[in-house]
Amino acid sequence: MTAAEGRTALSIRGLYKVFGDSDLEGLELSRSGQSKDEVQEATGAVVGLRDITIDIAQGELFVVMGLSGCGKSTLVRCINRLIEPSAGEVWIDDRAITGMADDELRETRRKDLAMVFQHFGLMPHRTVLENVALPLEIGGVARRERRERAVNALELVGLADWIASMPNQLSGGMKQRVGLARGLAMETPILLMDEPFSALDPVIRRDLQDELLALQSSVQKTIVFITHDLNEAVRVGDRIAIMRDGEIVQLGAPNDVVLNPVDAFVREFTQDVRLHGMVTAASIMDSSAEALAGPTEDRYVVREDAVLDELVPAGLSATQPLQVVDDSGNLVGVIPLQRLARAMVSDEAAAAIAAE
Amino acid sequence: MTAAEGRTALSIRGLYKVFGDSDLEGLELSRSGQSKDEVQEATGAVVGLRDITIDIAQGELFVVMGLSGCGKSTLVRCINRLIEPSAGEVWIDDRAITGMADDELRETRRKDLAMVFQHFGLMPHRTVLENVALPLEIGGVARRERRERAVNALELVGLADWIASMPNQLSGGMKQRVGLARGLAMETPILLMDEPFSALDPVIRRDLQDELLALQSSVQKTIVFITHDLNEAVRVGDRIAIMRDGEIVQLGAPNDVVLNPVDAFVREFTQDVRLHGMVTAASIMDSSAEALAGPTEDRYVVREDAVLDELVPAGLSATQPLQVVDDSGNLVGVIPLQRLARAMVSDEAAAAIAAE
Amino acid sequence: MDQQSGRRLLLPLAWLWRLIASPKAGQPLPEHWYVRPLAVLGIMLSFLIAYAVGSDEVPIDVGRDVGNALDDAVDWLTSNVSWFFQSIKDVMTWFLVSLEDMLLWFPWPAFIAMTGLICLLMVSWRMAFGSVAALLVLAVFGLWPATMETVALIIVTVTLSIAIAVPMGIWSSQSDRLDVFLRPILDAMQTMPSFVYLVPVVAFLGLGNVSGVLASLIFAVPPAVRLTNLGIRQLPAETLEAAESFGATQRQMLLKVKIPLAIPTIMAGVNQTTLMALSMVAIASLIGAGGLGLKVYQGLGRIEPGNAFIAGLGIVFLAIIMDRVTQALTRRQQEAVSGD
Amino acid sequence: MDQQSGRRLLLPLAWLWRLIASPKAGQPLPEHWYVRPLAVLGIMLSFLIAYAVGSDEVPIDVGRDVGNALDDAVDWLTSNVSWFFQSIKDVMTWFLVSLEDMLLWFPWPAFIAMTGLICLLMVSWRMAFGSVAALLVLAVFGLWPATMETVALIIVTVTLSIAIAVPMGIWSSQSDRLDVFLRPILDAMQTMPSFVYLVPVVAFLGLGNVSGVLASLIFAVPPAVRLTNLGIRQLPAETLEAAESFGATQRQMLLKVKIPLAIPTIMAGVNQTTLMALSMVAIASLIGAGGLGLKVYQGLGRIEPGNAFIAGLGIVFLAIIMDRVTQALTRRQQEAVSGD
Amino acid sequence: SSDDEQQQAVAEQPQQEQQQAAEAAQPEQQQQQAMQAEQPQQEQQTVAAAQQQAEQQEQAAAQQSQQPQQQQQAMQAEPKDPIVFSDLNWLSAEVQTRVVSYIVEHGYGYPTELVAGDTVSLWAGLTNNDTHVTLEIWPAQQPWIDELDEGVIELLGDSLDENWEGWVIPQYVKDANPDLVSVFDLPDYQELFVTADSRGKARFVGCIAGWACELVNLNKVAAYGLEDVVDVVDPGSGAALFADLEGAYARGDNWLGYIWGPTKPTATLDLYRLEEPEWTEECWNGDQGCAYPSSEVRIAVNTSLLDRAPEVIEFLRAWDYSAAEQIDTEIWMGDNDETPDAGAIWYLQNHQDAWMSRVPADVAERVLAALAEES
Ligand SMILES: Nc1ncnc2c1ncn2[C@@H]1O[C@H](COP(=O)(O)OP(=O)(O)OP(=O)(O)O)[C@@H](O)[C@H]1O
Ligand SMILES: Nc1ncnc2c1ncn2[C@@H]1O[C@H](COP(=O)(O)OP(=O)(O)OP(=O)(O)O)[C@@H](O)[C@H]1O
Ligand SMILES: [Mg+2]
Ligand SMILES: [Mg+2]
Repeated sequence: MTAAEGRTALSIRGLYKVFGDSDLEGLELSRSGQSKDEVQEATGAVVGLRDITIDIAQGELFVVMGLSGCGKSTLVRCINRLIEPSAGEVWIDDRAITGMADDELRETRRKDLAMVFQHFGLMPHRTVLENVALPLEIGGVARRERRERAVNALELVGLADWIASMPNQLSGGMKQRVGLARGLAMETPILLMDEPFSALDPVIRRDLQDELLALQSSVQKTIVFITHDLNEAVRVGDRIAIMRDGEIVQLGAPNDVVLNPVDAFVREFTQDVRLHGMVTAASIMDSSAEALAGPTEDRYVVREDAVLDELVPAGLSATQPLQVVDDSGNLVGVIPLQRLARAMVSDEAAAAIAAE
Repeated sequence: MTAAEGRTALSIRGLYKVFGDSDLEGLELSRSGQSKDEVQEATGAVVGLRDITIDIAQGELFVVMGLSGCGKSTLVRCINRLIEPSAGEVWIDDRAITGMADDELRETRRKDLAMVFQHFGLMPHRTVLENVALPLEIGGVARRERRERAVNALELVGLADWIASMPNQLSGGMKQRVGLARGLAMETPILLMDEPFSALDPVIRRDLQDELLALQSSVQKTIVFITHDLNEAVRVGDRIAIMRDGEIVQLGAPNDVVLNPVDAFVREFTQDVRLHGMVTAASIMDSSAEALAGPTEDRYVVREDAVLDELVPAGLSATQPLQVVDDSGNLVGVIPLQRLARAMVSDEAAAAIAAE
Repeated sequence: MDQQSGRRLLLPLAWLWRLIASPKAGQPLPEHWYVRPLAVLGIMLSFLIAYAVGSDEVPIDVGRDVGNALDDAVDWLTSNVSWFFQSIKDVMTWFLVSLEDMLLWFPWPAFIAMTGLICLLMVSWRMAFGSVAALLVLAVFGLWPATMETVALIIVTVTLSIAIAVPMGIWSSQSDRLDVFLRPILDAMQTMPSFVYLVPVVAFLGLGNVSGVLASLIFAVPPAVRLTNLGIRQLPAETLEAAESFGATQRQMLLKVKIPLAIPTIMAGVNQTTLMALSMVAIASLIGAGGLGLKVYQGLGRIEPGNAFIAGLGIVFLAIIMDRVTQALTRRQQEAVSGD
Repeated sequence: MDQQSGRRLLLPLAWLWRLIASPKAGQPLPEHWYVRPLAVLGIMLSFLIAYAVGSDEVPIDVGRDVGNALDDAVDWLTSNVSWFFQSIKDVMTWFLVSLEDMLLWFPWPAFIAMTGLICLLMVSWRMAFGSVAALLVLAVFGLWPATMETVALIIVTVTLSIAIAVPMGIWSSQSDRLDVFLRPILDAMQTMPSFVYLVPVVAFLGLGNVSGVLASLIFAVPPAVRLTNLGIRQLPAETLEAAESFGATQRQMLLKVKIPLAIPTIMAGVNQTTLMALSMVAIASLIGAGGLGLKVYQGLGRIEPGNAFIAGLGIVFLAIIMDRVTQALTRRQQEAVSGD
Repeated sequence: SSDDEQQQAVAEQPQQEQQQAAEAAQPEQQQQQAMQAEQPQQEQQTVAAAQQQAEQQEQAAAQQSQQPQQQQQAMQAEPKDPIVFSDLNWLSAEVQTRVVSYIVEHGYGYPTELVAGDTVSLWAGLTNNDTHVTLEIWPAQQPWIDELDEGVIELLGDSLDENWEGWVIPQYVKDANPDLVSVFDLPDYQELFVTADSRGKARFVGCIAGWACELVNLNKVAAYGLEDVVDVVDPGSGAALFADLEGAYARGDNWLGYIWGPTKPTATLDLYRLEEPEWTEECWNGDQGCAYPSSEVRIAVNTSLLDRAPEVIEFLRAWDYSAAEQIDTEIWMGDNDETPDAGAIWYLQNHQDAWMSRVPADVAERVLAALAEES
C-alpha cells in the first residue's frame, strides 16, 4: 500500500457543486452549513458536492464510495471539469484546473487526465483499435504512433486479438477492458474511473479488479476510483472516502473505515465486508503496560499486521496470550485468548474490540 | 428451515426448453446429451433448459441461482407457462399445468401462482392500490373484497400510506414492495419471484430480504426465488439449485452447496460467501470409530449444527478435541483442535475438510 | 383444360407462393461470397437480353384497357352503390353543418380567448401569446368565417379518423396477418396522389365539404392506424408479462393494460392525423370544400399569390396551434404513463 | 413623435418581449386552484364584450391590402431577381435532362433486374419479388418513360434536399438560437399548401421539371433538417461525455463523434424526404413537371379516374420500393452503430 | 454496339448544333416509327407512339441520337426553334392543342413541344415565354389577362366557336317537371334540389373558383331574385364540377347548376338549358340578369412568336375551330375510350374540310402526307 506518503498529485480544495437554476443561492446556503435537503427545500437547488477537500498522492489508488446519488460521479467529473464546480479549486500538481481557459483545459484533459466510464463510452462506429486510438487522434498524435500506443494498451489488457472487432461484438467485460486500454493509451499520470466495473458480472468483475491491481503495480498511476461496492473498495483501494449527500463522511485506509466506522451510516454500509481478513493483531491487542508486563514464558509470537484468520490457528495451539511484535521484533502488545475468542464470535464484536 | 420434508407442492419433471426456429431438432439433440453450445452450433436453436427435475415442498423457499443467461428466468416462466416448455411436465399438487387448456391455465394462474418481477411490472397508469388489485380484478373478485385484500397486502409490506400514489412517485424499493404486495394479495399457495431484489440498492435489498423472511415465517408459501447473488441465496433459501447452461449443476441446502461445491464452476461462484457462518461442527468433525474412541476426559461439548464462528471460541478455551453431540446428546464425532485451526485458515481449506 | 395440365400450371405458382410466404422471404439475401458476382452477372445478362431482343420499348401496353375498365367500375359503383354513400353523406353533412354553425355562433373574441387559455394551460405562455396573435391576424385579414369552416372540417375529419383508425390499429396489433395485409394498403393510402381519388369521391358523394372530409380521411387515417398498432405492439414485454401471469384473458389484457398504456402513442397518431388533415385542406377545395383551402385555391386561380399566401398562413397558424396542443396532450399522457 | 411618447410606446412592447422571451414562457401555466375559475371568467367576459360591442363581425379587414402588397412584391422579384433563378434553372435542367436520358438509355429489363437485386441484397426476397412485379406492371401499362422521368425528378429532389438539409440540420443542432428560429419556418414549409407557392415558383423559374423540383424541395427539406438536428441532439450523453473528457474540440466532436453516430437518424430523414418528394409529384405536374404525376393530373382533367389510378399506383409502387430500400439502409446504419 | 458509337459521334458536335439537328429531324423520326407499325394493333401502336412523342419532346436530342447520321446532316439546312404549346387540362383544349401542334409540326416544319400544367401556371408560363401558344383563352372568364397591356401577349383568332354557358338541369328532370322551363320557375321547384347541406335552399353548383363566371352567377342569382331560393356551391375545379354532374346523372338525381360547352358532359349527357332573358349589352353591364353571351375564346401567343414564325401566326389567325368539331371528336373518343392524342389524329383524318380550309395548300399537302403515315 502506497498510501498518502508520496508527493501530492491531485488536490481538491473546498469544492462545491450546486445544480439547478438557483445554484448561487443554493451555494450560499450550503456554505452557511445547511444540509442538502434543507437547501433543496429552500431554493430548489440540488447540492451535488459540499466542501470537499482531498489530497491524493502520486501513485495512490484513491477510492470514493457511497450510495447512489451521493455525488461520486459529480466529484470525479469536477476533477476534469466535465461538470463545472460551483466553488473551490482542483489542483493538478501545481496547476489549478479550475481556473483554466478552454484550450488550456483541453490540453490538460489530453495530457494529464484519462477517464474510464461505467457505461464504457465506446464509439460504436469505430473498431476497438480506433476506439483506443480516438483520444490520441483527438490529441493530434501521429497515425503511426497512435496505432502503436493503442496496440500496446490493448495488449496490456489482453485484447490484442480483438483490435479489428466492433464494440458490439464484445462482451461487457471486454468492452470495459477496451475502456481501460483507452485510458491507459493516453499515458496520463492521472486516471479517473467512474464505477468502471459496476455494470459487470461478479466473476468478470473480480478478474478486472485483479488486472487493475496488477497494472497499477507496474504503471503506478494516480487513480481516483469510484464504486458503490465496499468489497471492491477494500480490495483495490489504498485509501477510501465514503460520501453521503455530497459530503465526505469518512476518509481513511480500508481497515480503518471498516473497523472504525464513524457513524451508524458507515457501519451499515460496511456490514457485508468480510472482517476476518481485515481485523489485525494490532487492532485487537491489549497494549497496556499492565498487559505487557504479564507472564512471558511460553508465549506465541505473532506480527502486528497478522489478520484474524491467521491469529486463530495460533491461538488454538496456544495456552497463553499471544505476543504481538512489530516489524523490528519489538513487543507491542498481547492478545489474551479470551479476547481473541470474543473477536471471533461476530464481526460487530471484533469491530467493538478494535474500537475499544 | 422447513427443507424438503413436507408434501410436494410443485414438481418439475424432465423439463426442456429450446428457443428458436429449429427448436424440435434442438430438443432432439439436447435430449441425446449434446451441450448447449453443440446444439446451437448444429441447429441454431438456443437451449434454455435441459432436463430439469425438481420437487419443491409445500412451504419451502427454493432458490434458483446462476450467472446471467443460464436459464433461471426461463425455468420460472415455464412453471406458469409464460414460456411454453418444449418437453417435460410441471405439476402443481396433482394437476399437470403443462397439459392445461387455455382457460384452465388462466384459472390456475389466478388461483395458484403469483409472480414477482425484477422490473416490478407495475402498471404506470394505475395507482398503487389499483396495481395491487389488478390481479384480483382480472380474477373477477368483487370490488369491495379486492380493495380490502389489496389494502391488507399493502399494510403487510408497510405501504399503507401510499395506496393513492402513482408508481412513478415511488422509489425502487417501494415499487418492489408493491410488486410483492400484489403477489401476496393474490393469496396463492405458490409465489414465483424472478430476481425480485436485483434492481435494488444493497441496503434496501437487505431490508426486503428480511421482510421476505419475516413474511414467509407467517404465511408459509411455497416460493421459487431466483437470484444471481449467492449471499442472497444463502440468506433466504431453504434449498438452492445452481444452474449453468440450462442445467442444474448442484442442488442442496445452502451450506451443502457452499461447502461441497461439485465442481470448479460452483466453487468460483461461492467464493465470495462468508464461510464461517456456514461451516458446521458436523461438516468438519471426525466421526471415525477410532476418533470417537480417543481420550474422553476434559472434552468440550458442542452441538453438531454449531458453526465455525461458535466453534472457535470453544476451541480457544479447550486443550483437547471438541466433542460433537446430536440433538439428543449422543456423541457423533470429535474435532481435533488442529483440524479446527486448519478449517480457520482459509475458506478453501474449510471446504476441503468438509469434503473429506 | 384437363386436371393434369391444370396441376402442372399450378405447381410453379404454389412453389412461388411458398417462397414468398416463407418466413425467410422477410430477410435480405445472406452475404455469401458468390452473391455479388452473381448479381453483376444477372444485370449483364438482362442487358444482353434487352439488346438481343433489339428493342428498348416495352412490347405490350395494356394500361389504357385496364384504366378504362376501372373507369367503368367507378361508373358502375356510382350508379349502383350510391344509396350507401348517400346515407353516409347525410349523416356527415348534418354533423358538419351543425359544428360549423356552432363555431360561427361563437363570438370570435371568445374563441380567441379560449384558444389562448388552452395554450396557456396546456402548452406555454409563449404559445398562448403566439396563438392569440395568430388568430387576431386571421380575424383582421377577413379570414374568420373561412377559418371556422376549416376548423370544423378538421374537427370532423380528425374525429372520424380516430373513430376509424384506432379500432383498426388495435385490431391489427392483435393479428399479424391483418397487419401484413393492411401495411401496403396504408402505404398506398398515404402515397396515392389525391388527384386520383378526387373524381371518384365527387362521383360518389357529390361536391362539398363532405367529399373534402372523405378525401382528407384517406390521407389522414393511416398514421393513426400505424401509431395505434405500434403503440400496442411496442409496449414493454415486462409489463405485459406481468398481466399475463395474473391469468388475464386477451380481452382483459387489451382493455385493462394495453390500450391504457398505448394512449400516448395513440395521441401521437392523433397529432399526425391532424396535421395530415390540415395538409389536405387546400386539395379538398378542388372538390368544393370551403374554408381557408378555398381561399388559397381562389388565390391560385386568380393569380393573386399574395392573397393565397395569407390564407395559407392561416392554415400554417392552425397547424402550429393544433400541433402544439396535441403534442402537449401527448406529453401529458406520456408523463402519466412513463417511468414505471 | 417626440422621444418621450416613443419611449412610452416601446415600454409595454419591451415588457411583452421580456415576458415571451423568458425561460418560464416555455412552460404551461402552473395548476393553481384559481387558474380554472379565472379561465372560465375570462371566456365569459369575452362573450359579454362581444355582445356588448354588438357585432359578430370582425371590425377591420386589411386582408386584401396586405395580399395585394405581397403580389406586388412577387412581381418585383420576378422582374428583378430572375437572373439569379435563371442560372439555378440552367444548372438543374442540365442535371435533370442528363439523368433522365441515362435512366431511359438503360434497357428497362436491366433496370428492373437491378432494382430486384438491390431489394434482394438490402431488404428481402419478398420485397425483391414485389418490386420486380410492380415495375413489370408499370412497364406493361405503358408507364415506363413516365416512371423514369419521375425517378429522375425524385433523385434530383432528394439529392438537393440532402445537400441543403443536412448541413442546415447540423448547424441548427449546434445552435439553440438557430433551432428556435428555424422551427416555425420548417413548420410553415411543411404545412403551407403548395398551391400558394406554385405561381411564384413558375414566375421565378418558368414551367417545367425544374420548378417541380423546387416546389417539392420546399416540402421535402424540413424532415431531413429536423431529423439531422434531432439525431445529433439525441446522442447518448455518455458517449459525448467520453469524447469530451479526451479534450475534443467542438469541431472534433462534430466530425469524429456526433455526425458518424447520427447517421442512422439522418438516413431516416432521407427516407422521409424521399416520401415527401414523391407525394409532391402530382402537384408538381400543375407547373409543368412530367412523369407519373402528369399522367395522374391528365387523368383528373379528362375525368378518367381509372387511368389516373394506374399512374397513381406507379407512384405508390415507387414510394414503397424507395421507402423499403432507404429503411433497410437506415437499419443497417443503425445496426452498425447500436448496442455501444 | 452501334448505338453507343452514334452517341459518341453526336456528343462530339457542339451542343447547339446537336439540339437544332434533333429538332429539325423530328418529323422524319415520326415517319419511321409510323412505317414500322404495320401490325395487327396498328392504331393503338400509333397512338402510343404519338403520345410518347408529344410528351417527350424535351428529350428530342436524346431520341435523335439514335437516328442515322446522314439524315441529321441533311436536315440541318433549315434549323428552327421549337414552338411550345400550353397543354391545358380540359378536353377541348387538349384535342385542339394536339391538332394545331400536329399541323404546325408537319405542315410548317417547326418542332413542337407540349407543356402541361394548370391554367394559371400555364398563363404564367406564357407570359414568361416558357410556352409560346395557348389555344383556349377565355378572356371573359380569366380576369387576370391584364398582362396583355404589357405587350407580352397577343390574342389571335377565335378558337372554339359556338361555345355556350348557362344554367342546366338533366333532361330527365325536365321530363319529370315539364313546367320547369326558365330560371324564373325555379322558386316553384326549389324543393327538388334541396340537399342536406344546402340549408333548405336549392343546391346550385356554380362556376370554378377564380373564374369570372363565379361572380356572374352570383349577380344573376341576385338579379333573378333567387337569393332565398338557391344555395350556390363552389365546385372547386372543372373536373369536380363534371364529376358531380356525371355522378348525379348516373344516379338519376336532380341536379341544378352552371356549365359550359362544349365539354365532356355536355357532349355525352342529355341536358336541358334553362331559359334566361336575351343577352343585351345593357343588361350585361348592369345587373347581369340575362343569358350569357357566346364567349369569345381566343388563341394567345407570346409576342416573341410574331417575328419568329409569321406563317404560323397567320395560320393561328385563320384557325377557327368550332364547338361542333370538338363535340364530334369527343363523341368518337368517348365511344372508343381513346386519348386526346388519338382524338386529334382522328379529327385530322375525318374533318379534313374543316382544317384544310384554314391552311395554305402546300401545308395541307404536307400534313396529309404525314397523316397518311399514321395509319
Ligand atoms: N445535471 C444535474 N442536475 C441536477 N441535479 C443533478 C445533476 N446531476 C446530478 N444531480 C444530482 O446530484 C446528486 C449526485 O449525483 P451523482 O450522479 O454524482 O451521484 P452518484 O453518486 O454518481 O450516483 P450513482 O451511483 O447513481 O452514479 C444527485 O442527487 C443527483 O440527483
Ligand atoms: N425468446 C428467446 N429466444 C431465444 N433465446 C432465448 C429467449 N429467451 C431466452 N433465451 C436464451 O435462453 C437462455 C436463458 O435465458 P434466461 O433469460 O432464462 O436467463 P437468466 O438466467 O434469467 O439470465 P438473467 O440473469 O440475465 O436474467 C439465454 O441464453 C437466452 O439467450
Ligand atoms: Mg454515478
Ligand atoms: Mg432472468
